[in-house]
Amino acid sequence: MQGVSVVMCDFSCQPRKKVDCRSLRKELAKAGIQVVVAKKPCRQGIENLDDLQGEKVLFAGCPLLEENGLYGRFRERFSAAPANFLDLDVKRSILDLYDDAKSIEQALSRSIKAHARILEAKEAEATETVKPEAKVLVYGAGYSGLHAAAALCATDVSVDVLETSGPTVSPGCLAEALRNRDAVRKLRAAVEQSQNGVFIPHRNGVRLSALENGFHMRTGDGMEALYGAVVFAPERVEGPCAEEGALNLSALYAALERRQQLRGITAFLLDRGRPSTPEVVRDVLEAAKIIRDAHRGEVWVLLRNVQVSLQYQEELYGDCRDAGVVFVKYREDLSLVDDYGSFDIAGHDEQVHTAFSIHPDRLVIPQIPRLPAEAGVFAAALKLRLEKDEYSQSDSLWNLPNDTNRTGVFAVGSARSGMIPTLIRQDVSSLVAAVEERLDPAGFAVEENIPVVDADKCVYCLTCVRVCPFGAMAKDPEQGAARVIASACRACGICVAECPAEALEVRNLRREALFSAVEALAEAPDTRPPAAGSPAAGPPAAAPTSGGDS
Amino acid sequence: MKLLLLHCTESGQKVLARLPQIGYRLPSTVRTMELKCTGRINEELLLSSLEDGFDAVLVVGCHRENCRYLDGNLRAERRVQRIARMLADAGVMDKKVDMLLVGPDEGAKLAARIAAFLAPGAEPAAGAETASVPAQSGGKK
Amino acid sequence: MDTAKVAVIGAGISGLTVANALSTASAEVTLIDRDAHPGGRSVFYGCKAVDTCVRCGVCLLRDAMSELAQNANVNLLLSSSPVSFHRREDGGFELGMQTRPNPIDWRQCTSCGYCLEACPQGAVKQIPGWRFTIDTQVCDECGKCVDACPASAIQLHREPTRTTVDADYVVVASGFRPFDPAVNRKWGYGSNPRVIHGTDLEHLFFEEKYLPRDLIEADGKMAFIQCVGSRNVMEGRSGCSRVCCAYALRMANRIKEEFPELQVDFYYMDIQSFGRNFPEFWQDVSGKINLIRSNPISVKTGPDGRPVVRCEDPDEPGCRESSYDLVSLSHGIEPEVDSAELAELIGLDVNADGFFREADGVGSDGGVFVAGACKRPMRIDDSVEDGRAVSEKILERMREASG
Amino acid sequence: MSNVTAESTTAAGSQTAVRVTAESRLARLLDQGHFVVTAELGPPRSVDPSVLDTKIEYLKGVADAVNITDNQTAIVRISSIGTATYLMSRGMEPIVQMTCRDRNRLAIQADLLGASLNGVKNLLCLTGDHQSFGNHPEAKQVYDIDSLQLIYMVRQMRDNGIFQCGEEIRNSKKANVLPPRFFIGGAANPFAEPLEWRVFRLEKKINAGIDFVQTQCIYDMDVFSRWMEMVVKRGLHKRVKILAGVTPIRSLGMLRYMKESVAGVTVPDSLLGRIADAEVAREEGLKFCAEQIRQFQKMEGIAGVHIMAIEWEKAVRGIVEAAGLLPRPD
Amino acid sequence: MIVAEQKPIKDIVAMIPEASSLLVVGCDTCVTVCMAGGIKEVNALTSVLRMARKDIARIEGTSVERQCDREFLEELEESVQAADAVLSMACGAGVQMLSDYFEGKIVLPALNTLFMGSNEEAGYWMERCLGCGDCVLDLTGGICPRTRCSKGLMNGPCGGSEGGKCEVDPENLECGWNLIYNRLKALNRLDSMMEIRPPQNWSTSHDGGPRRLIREDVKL
Repeated sequence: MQGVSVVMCDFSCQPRKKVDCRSLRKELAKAGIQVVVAKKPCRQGIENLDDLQGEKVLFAGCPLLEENGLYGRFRERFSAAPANFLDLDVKRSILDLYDDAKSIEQALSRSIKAHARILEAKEAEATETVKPEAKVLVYGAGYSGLHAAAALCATDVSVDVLETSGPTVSPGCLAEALRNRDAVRKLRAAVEQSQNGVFIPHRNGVRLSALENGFHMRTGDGMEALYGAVVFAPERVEGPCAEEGALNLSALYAALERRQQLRGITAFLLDRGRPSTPEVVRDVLEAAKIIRDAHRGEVWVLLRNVQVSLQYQEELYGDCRDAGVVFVKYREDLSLVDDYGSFDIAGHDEQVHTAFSIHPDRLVIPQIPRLPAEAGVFAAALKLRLEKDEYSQSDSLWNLPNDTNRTGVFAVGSARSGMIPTLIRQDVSSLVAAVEERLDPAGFAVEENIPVVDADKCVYCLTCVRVCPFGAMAKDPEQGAARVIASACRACGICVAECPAEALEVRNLRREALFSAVEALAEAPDTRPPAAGSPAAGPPAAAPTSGGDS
Repeated sequence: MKLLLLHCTESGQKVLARLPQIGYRLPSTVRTMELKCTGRINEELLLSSLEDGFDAVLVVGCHRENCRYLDGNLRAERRVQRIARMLADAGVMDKKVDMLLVGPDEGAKLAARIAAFLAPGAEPAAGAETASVPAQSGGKK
Repeated sequence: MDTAKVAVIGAGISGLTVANALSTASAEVTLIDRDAHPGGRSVFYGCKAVDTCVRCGVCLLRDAMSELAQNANVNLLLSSSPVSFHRREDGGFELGMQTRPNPIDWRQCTSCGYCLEACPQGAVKQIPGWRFTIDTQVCDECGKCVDACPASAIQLHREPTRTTVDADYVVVASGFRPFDPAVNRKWGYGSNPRVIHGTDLEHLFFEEKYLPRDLIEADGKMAFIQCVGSRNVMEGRSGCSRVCCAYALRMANRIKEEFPELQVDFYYMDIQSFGRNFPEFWQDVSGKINLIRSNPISVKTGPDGRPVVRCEDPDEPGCRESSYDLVSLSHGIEPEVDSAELAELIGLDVNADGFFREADGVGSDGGVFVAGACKRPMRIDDSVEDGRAVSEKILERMREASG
Repeated sequence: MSNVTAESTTAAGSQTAVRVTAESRLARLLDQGHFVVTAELGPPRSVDPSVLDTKIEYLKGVADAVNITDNQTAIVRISSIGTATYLMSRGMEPIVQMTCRDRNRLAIQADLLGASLNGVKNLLCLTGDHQSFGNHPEAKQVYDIDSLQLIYMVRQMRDNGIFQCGEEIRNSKKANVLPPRFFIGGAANPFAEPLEWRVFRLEKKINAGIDFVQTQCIYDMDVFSRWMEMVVKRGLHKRVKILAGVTPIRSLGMLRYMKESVAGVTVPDSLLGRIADAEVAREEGLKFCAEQIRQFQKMEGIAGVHIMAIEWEKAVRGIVEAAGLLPRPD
Repeated sequence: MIVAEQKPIKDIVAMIPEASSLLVVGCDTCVTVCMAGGIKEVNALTSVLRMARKDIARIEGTSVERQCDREFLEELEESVQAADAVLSMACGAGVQMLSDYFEGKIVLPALNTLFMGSNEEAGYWMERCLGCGDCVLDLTGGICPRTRCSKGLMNGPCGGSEGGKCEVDPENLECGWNLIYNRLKALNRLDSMMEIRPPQNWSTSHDGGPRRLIREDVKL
């Protein structure tokens, strides 16, 4: 094993790895492996390793290094130097073998051989960066869309706002919109006044295609433009009530907007079927308060749960009660008799253990706010995944706060979650950060291990295009093969696994390399007699480290 | 009984790193191989590692809906199920593939599963939580 | 832009988020925490997923911590808290820090675990994704660990040190404190070992013990009591704590997975929706547990030592009592003990509940920002979002500063 | 000359239809303007005649003509034509149902010649249920032609004396053209989607050459009367005799099944409620059935009723009696 | 594209006779695209068989561009000759070509050939054409009644259409004629639906042995 050197942490601090380093080193020397012992490299760093020989360097240290980040620095140090630095799994596979110095030599040589192949397969070019397009497209000129546009314009990003039909505020912000009626207009003005904002009418649909450095848009009117990032900010709409004659929340607010007098009994009916969201409840409470105070109307709110988890919502709830709004918490479904547009509601109040029945002059049943069809089409054009209730952030914690399943596409406001004005503002500022990061003129780094397409093998079946969660695969008419949009790729390897023609490879982990690595692992001998293996699988409860309550 | 753990860089790697903390160490016959996402694992890889001499392959991935790559773990799960079925139908009894969905601190779950693998039939170690382990094996969908 | 200096007080999830975000934007960040480890409260919280992720967000923290570990230009200042705070002429700040170092120096520690094995008191704690610390409350200074440590990282007596931190911007992310049910005797917490609270439960799950098996039978009875220290003016918390319904229901769900036979009663006022998947999750869980809309009056200890929950009967007028093997109090969130002093020191407004008022860096206290659960009760994912938002605000200010 | 002949002549451009009316009793009664009653008879699954005899007893003197189903719901039974012959030997007039599922155009034409030879005069042309519903789901479906093509083909045979291929129906160059002569019927379903298309589909069948139509069983009178309005508006009732289909309700379960599982049958909730509230479901069912028939008699354009008492022929007499349609004219 | 699916592995294992060596041959065209017989599937099947049929000494896997073209089969000459039996992972056409080309070799099918269809989304294929040889799509708004209607009606829809679904499978089978109706309505061509379509000429369909196409202009 010439030309391989092993950097070995001196094992003084390695628990339960009672390895006699000297004997181990002898063994390795026999195998022609140069061993450099690093004195607590995890602490003193790597300066003492400059005399290191050989083009393959293997690190043998404890997993801690990975945790405290020094490992990453080792990596840099060695991938910078002509010497190649081996990957984490090497370290682990060696660690598995520490216990028996006898077998380490062959084991090492094996796994070195295997991983040497990986290294050979490693392609020369360093991770390239892509320079993004400068402009941003904001979908939706509603409350959150305009907020985002305004904020972006303020940071000297040039923004195109795609104007959509439909409402300008989603449930959750209705009260706010009612309070300062010209908020939207003001925001528009802000965008228009800043030199960076342009409004594009969304007519006859748009076509979007992903490019290396952003997106290409062509509107139905034949206008074309390039964007570095897309901000998805449609507003949600409430569907009409199934019950004829009942109002949905938006309709009620429209009435309030018209300054229509809402005397008599107004009843809000919530939590039928599925629990309502805090944002909707907020607007319900606000409306209830207004009707009670301004219109002197009688207000009943029928619900299973009062949603008070939002900031100051508890107070709002309190105000409503003080204002004389009647809250009825029901458990069994209420009976709702529809008598041609006027309703009889009867049920059992769970808290005061009394039956009740009302005949309201207007019944308000908030509906689940949904994404307008138009927005759905746009999302589809972007290969944007919409999950339950069309929230556009393909439901994963990892996408918080604004990322989506499409790199370079950001969801904001009501597009990604139920929102109230304060949250929208908060959301917008984190969005701006994300967009700027994306639009960094220095360019953004491309994933290291992106797949590469073997055009000869590719049968152009487009399976990869269909399975890629990030829309990072496209067809390439010139080549007659699939193409990787490197900037969108997150190097998960799903396409590689799915490709029926084996035309896709992970750049730095070729099929052969991977398989031979597995083979090497399989060949590596057991380090301890199997007998020792099974008791090791003892209950962790009995294990020393897990004791001690915290 | 040689067992190969194919695990991802997220939960899979984290849960392995946790094993020492709960006082469990991998039996000598267990090998681990890290991939960025279990979504990379396909029929070919599973089968070839069985052919290379592993008696069993256990794929360790993230919980459903917790995959960095959205559905890598689900795809892996499906493929593992498919191969398990194929092997069973083909009458290959001495080889096993299975998938385990774990969180970053479910070391005991992993330990129990490995124990169950290595000592088939034997009451898997690591306490009551393993009672639910068989139910949680790859195919619950 | 010349590298701006930022001091982040509190290395919890929001603090970490801010620190990571800013340092990637090449700011020079000092991350300060009173504990001997980063990660804050949620570092000992366990994953509550049952094959499918329930979005408790714990892994977000793990993620942030490993990012921090990779992060070269964050300077960690642990076991330290600010004692003085001055605004310099140039608009920057000067924080005087007092550091009460943990016996284990994290820079030296290689988390080999010998100390943990050596310690007879169980005072040594391992912090996931981090190193070991010694709980000085528990430690009786026998010194066994000192001998055991191969890295000579342990020194039982370390003198408190004072340092000053220069910063152009200060982020206060000092977090929250879980309400202590012991202050209100009606909950019977502390007097009865069978009465635990949510954080205890979290820790049990984190250690994969799931439930105290010596106390509870697989087919026994367990109760969750919601709104302990929330929505209760008597207990000084008028508002909803936002997190309890989430963690309690997730726990209940997880527990039912471990103990399908266990009877779980769930006392609540209102169930607060959390997140987009709430309806489905809610549907799923409410099938498994008994939901009792009633706010218990007291938790007494019965003759057999079991806790007895007394509550207004939701079905007919009057009260009823039922005894349980285990009662978990879903305690809420309240401001940290020292938040008042901190507010005093830095000059932050405090709202009725004692949380910091939003200070978004404008006006008199320009340059001071508030992030995370010290502002209002937040879930982990909320804190991440808030952290990101705050760091953007700071970046904005930096841009303005650099012109 | 009667409507039927008039219409079928215009449709067919030949005089032969006159004889059809002369031969078919059903056609004659319709022609004379009687409100006719037809009933459905499901042939038994074995060659035991006793079953058939009892069913015949139930229907004798009650139904003017009896539909003989053709492997209904794709379950093998005595063939329609075979049963029909037996019925005629017992002095009843059958309506042979002919589906396209099991026979190609050769078999169908051959069978029709045979039927005609044995004196069958009424034919109901259907597409036939999909084999997957029956007891031979693995059988190969034929559907060489569909119901409309069948109708057209039969009319071509009858009126122009030619086979589908165009050859004349005669034994030799010198022999006379002697085609089978059928009173051709078709089915109409006012309830299947797309609703607005259903009237046009009926018209299409009329153009293809049906003389009478029997509808899918009706529960939702509103939808049906709306359909009839459209039919009348387009004057279709003048070109074809419409027999409204009814199926007496035996039980609530059966009605539910109809609502949920039988495609193209709509059951209004009000009716479900009515049956549910009734003390004895089947009596309420019969009552409803009779009511329906009385309403049909009042409706414009309805020439008779078709009672599909599935495996419950016993009930027919009661219904007809309750509807005041007894005794039947001869 | 021709869509096929792998036979149940049980059947495959069972159908392979006593042999000392087996060659598995994939096809790089249709069956690769429908993920049934591409090189990936070949490798997977090969390794399963190696484990399942230890009695067979050698089991190799390979694939060719198109098994339905003799020219491509030439490449296989030695490898096939070296094997006692050949397992073809192509459509029916491929299997037959293989057994024609290598007479005297046992050639076995590993796939069930299903239909000519489209790839609706990843992992979902649908039949789109019957190959009846008498196309009427011009009259039906580009939706094939023979394929999409479960009874292949030419004058539909029949009475079994409810909610746009077919009674044969109300959950997930759309009524072809309902589709046609809507499409024609949208195209404003409903009148073409009023015409009575004459019985189909099935002679162009599969009748009397394999259908052949000969083009004089190409075939001299």
